[in-house]
Amino acid sequence: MKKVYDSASAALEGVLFDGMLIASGGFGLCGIPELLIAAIRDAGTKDLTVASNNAGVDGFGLGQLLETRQVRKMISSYVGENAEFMRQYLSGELELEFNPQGTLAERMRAGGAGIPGFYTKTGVGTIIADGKEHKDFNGETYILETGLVADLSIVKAWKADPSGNLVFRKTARNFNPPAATCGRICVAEVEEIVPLGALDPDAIHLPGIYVHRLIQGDHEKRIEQRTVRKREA
Amino acid sequence: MKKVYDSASAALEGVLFDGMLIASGGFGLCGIPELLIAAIRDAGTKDLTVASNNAGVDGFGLGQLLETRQVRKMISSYVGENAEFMRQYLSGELELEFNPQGTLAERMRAGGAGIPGFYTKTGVGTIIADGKEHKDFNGETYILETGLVADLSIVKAWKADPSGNLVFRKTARNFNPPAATCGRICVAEVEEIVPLGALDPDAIHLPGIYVHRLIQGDHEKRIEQRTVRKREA
Amino acid sequence: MWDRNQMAARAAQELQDGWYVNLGIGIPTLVSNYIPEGVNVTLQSENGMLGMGPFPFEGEEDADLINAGKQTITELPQTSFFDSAQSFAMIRGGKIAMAILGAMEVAENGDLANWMIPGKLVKGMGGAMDLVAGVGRVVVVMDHTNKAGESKVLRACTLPLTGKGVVDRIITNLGVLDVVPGGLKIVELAEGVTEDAFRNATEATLVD
Amino acid sequence: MWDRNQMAARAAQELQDGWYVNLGIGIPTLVSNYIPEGVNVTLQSENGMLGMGPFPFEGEEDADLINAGKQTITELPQTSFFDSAQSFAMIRGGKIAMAILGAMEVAENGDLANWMIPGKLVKGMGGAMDLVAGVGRVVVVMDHTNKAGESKVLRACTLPLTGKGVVDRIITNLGVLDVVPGGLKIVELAEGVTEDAFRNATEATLVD
Repeated sequence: MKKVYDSASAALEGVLFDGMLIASGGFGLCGIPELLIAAIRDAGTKDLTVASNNAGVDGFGLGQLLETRQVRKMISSYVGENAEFMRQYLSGELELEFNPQGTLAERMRAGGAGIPGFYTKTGVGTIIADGKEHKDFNGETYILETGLVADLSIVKAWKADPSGNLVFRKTARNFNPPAATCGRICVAEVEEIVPLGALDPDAIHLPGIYVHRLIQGDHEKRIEQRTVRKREA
Repeated sequence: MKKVYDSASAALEGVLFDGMLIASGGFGLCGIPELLIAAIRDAGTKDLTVASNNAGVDGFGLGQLLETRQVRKMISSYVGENAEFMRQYLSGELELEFNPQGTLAERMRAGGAGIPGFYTKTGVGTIIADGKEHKDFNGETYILETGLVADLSIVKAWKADPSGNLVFRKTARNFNPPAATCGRICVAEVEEIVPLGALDPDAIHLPGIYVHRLIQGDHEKRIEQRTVRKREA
Repeated sequence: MWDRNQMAARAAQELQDGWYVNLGIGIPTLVSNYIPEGVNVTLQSENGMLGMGPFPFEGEEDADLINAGKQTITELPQTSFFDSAQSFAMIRGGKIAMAILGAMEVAENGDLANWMIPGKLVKGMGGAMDLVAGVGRVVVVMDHTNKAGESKVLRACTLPLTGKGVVDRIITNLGVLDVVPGGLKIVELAEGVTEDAFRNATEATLVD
Repeated sequence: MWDRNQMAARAAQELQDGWYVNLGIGIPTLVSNYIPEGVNVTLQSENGMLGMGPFPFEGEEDADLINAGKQTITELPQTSFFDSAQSFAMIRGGKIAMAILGAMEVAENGDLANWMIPGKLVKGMGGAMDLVAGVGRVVVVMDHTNKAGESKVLRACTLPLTGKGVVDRIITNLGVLDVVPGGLKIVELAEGVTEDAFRNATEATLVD
């Protein structure tokens, strides 16, 4: 059972189909599976539903799949950085399901953990609660949110070993672990595949059981808001 | 806000009260907060409910609190190693709530994560499901389990920094992170407190936000089942 | 009247030693510049970090190290990183003592609206709904009135809510208000603001 | 008739290359000694480990490195450690392809009882209920009859259940059975066991 593939396209062979649900890791442009997104664009898979905290920016990240109109619906918490997204949404071409950020992360985690539903206080009394079951626990009201199971997860990590164990770097971890767990198939892209045994078994962020296919590649890692301070004289 | 205390007794000062619910980390005798358990024995706090996967062995770990009859009720998945436990239970002196191991771990995680209830397939059709709400998702039946919030969590880690960031070692991690998160107060005991900055921020298993008080001490780390193989000649 | 920095400085007075705090985008971000001497707070960034440091020096930006506003930042000796599910587990679980957030509207019952203008602005709530539902204390920092001079401190919010009855304290350019039974209570007036001016700029019911 | 090791060897034939598998206490633990050449399986230990290695050499035991049976074990190059919530997240989430477990009773509808004898044995279910509810395939390995010679392969379980309709295949000292619509189907007889003897030792309905 070899998990390592030669390219993003090869790693996606046989797992893409029109109308599928894809869960993607990343926060803004940080820790996004940029190689796999580009390969999905090249594959031309259509009518996608994509669960991802953000929708990339114009021309980069998931913005690439919006430009080509491959996305029918986004499940996201924040899409403010993408003008093309806004245009398609306001014109009715694109469907959008807003999930609070923590609810989205927990829905992915729950989907991967065999939990079909959980109660949360997040969104009670807001339009997010409309149509959802309400239930009281200890005198407080909560709403039922459902686990999210995707046909495919695409994630980006820093390092992997050939068994699929993943290590992330700093805040590029973000949605990648929960997204990885919720896919029936999970494909990961990493900056470096290290030999088996090179990762500290106590410091593996995502065990290889969650990762079915793996590629190594160069990443642009674009910075969205470059903010700096001046050195004191 | 100093988190480091001089002794287990000092770290527990003001947080113990009769009838309280304590969540404890550990699996068997592996990764148990042995110093804090001994300090609770010495404090004599009574009528405890203890949520812990196991109940220690006679005379060690939570077995110490059973001997002194400080425990009124255990919430556990497996108590097979403790003869005194069995005696007290069968004679009706001790109450016992069996939770499936994964349900117990998830109840602690949920309690710490502000999730008052979640659905699981575990236990459907068994006595564990008796009296619990049943609900269908996608044609399958699940039962509602509740998040567990403890008055106090006691956990054992390998290393800590003074801000309470914890690192565990091998399978001694087990229930310690979920138990730590579900306590209103969490006290941790570790083998070594290292200087701030000495832990890799990408390799911290439990962020210090969960840990309110901290002690360092010597641990017996008793082995329950010493199994070995012969060296080939 | 307070300017942005004075509002941030006033909000910083809300911080207590040992607290874990989440600061929203905009004025709340400035709060970290005014943390009082001797008060040690740890800043959480909901994209997966505790112990957020200042912006990096030029040339030291790291694409893998950003805050929830997608700005490049730095780490501190006590920093820890974790995933988004864990990040919101601690938010939802009440481990964060306080969130300081911006707002479009606040109502006298503590309702907060800060994420959407129907038909116009559809950026999304990000982590704001989770924060206001989960943290121990919610402090709002915003201008008292909008550009048209209309009060943003209202009897009832007109925009879709971020949370219902979640706000504890409001800090505006005119002063400080607490959400109390029956309405809002004036805690403090900004320098040079009369109570009359404050009341005139406030639509919400003020109680003593 | 198969002995314990032959049952374990037969159970090992169930393993497929690339699978993640959980082995229960007792005979299932022995299965790891018989994994076929060229079949690469990763063993999960539900106390928080993937990639379980063999017992340590004497003197190399580590109190921090045990399996779910509390036995000292070793790690392998691909080993990862995680906490109990994560461990059961992967079990409950269906990431484990197969569990091989012991049993007190199995019924023709796939019901499994292996955790409790009311009034007598109250050790607890440990992770067994989670495993049978969550993993892809459940294989039971047990003696076909109890010490009194009574069948443990029943029309209906008499003991409290571990899971309802969860067993896929049963491997006993007499042979192999599959749970199919209407009852159990004989897959294989152990060496020297006649079909008559097998049927006599089986209370459950056997179908073709």
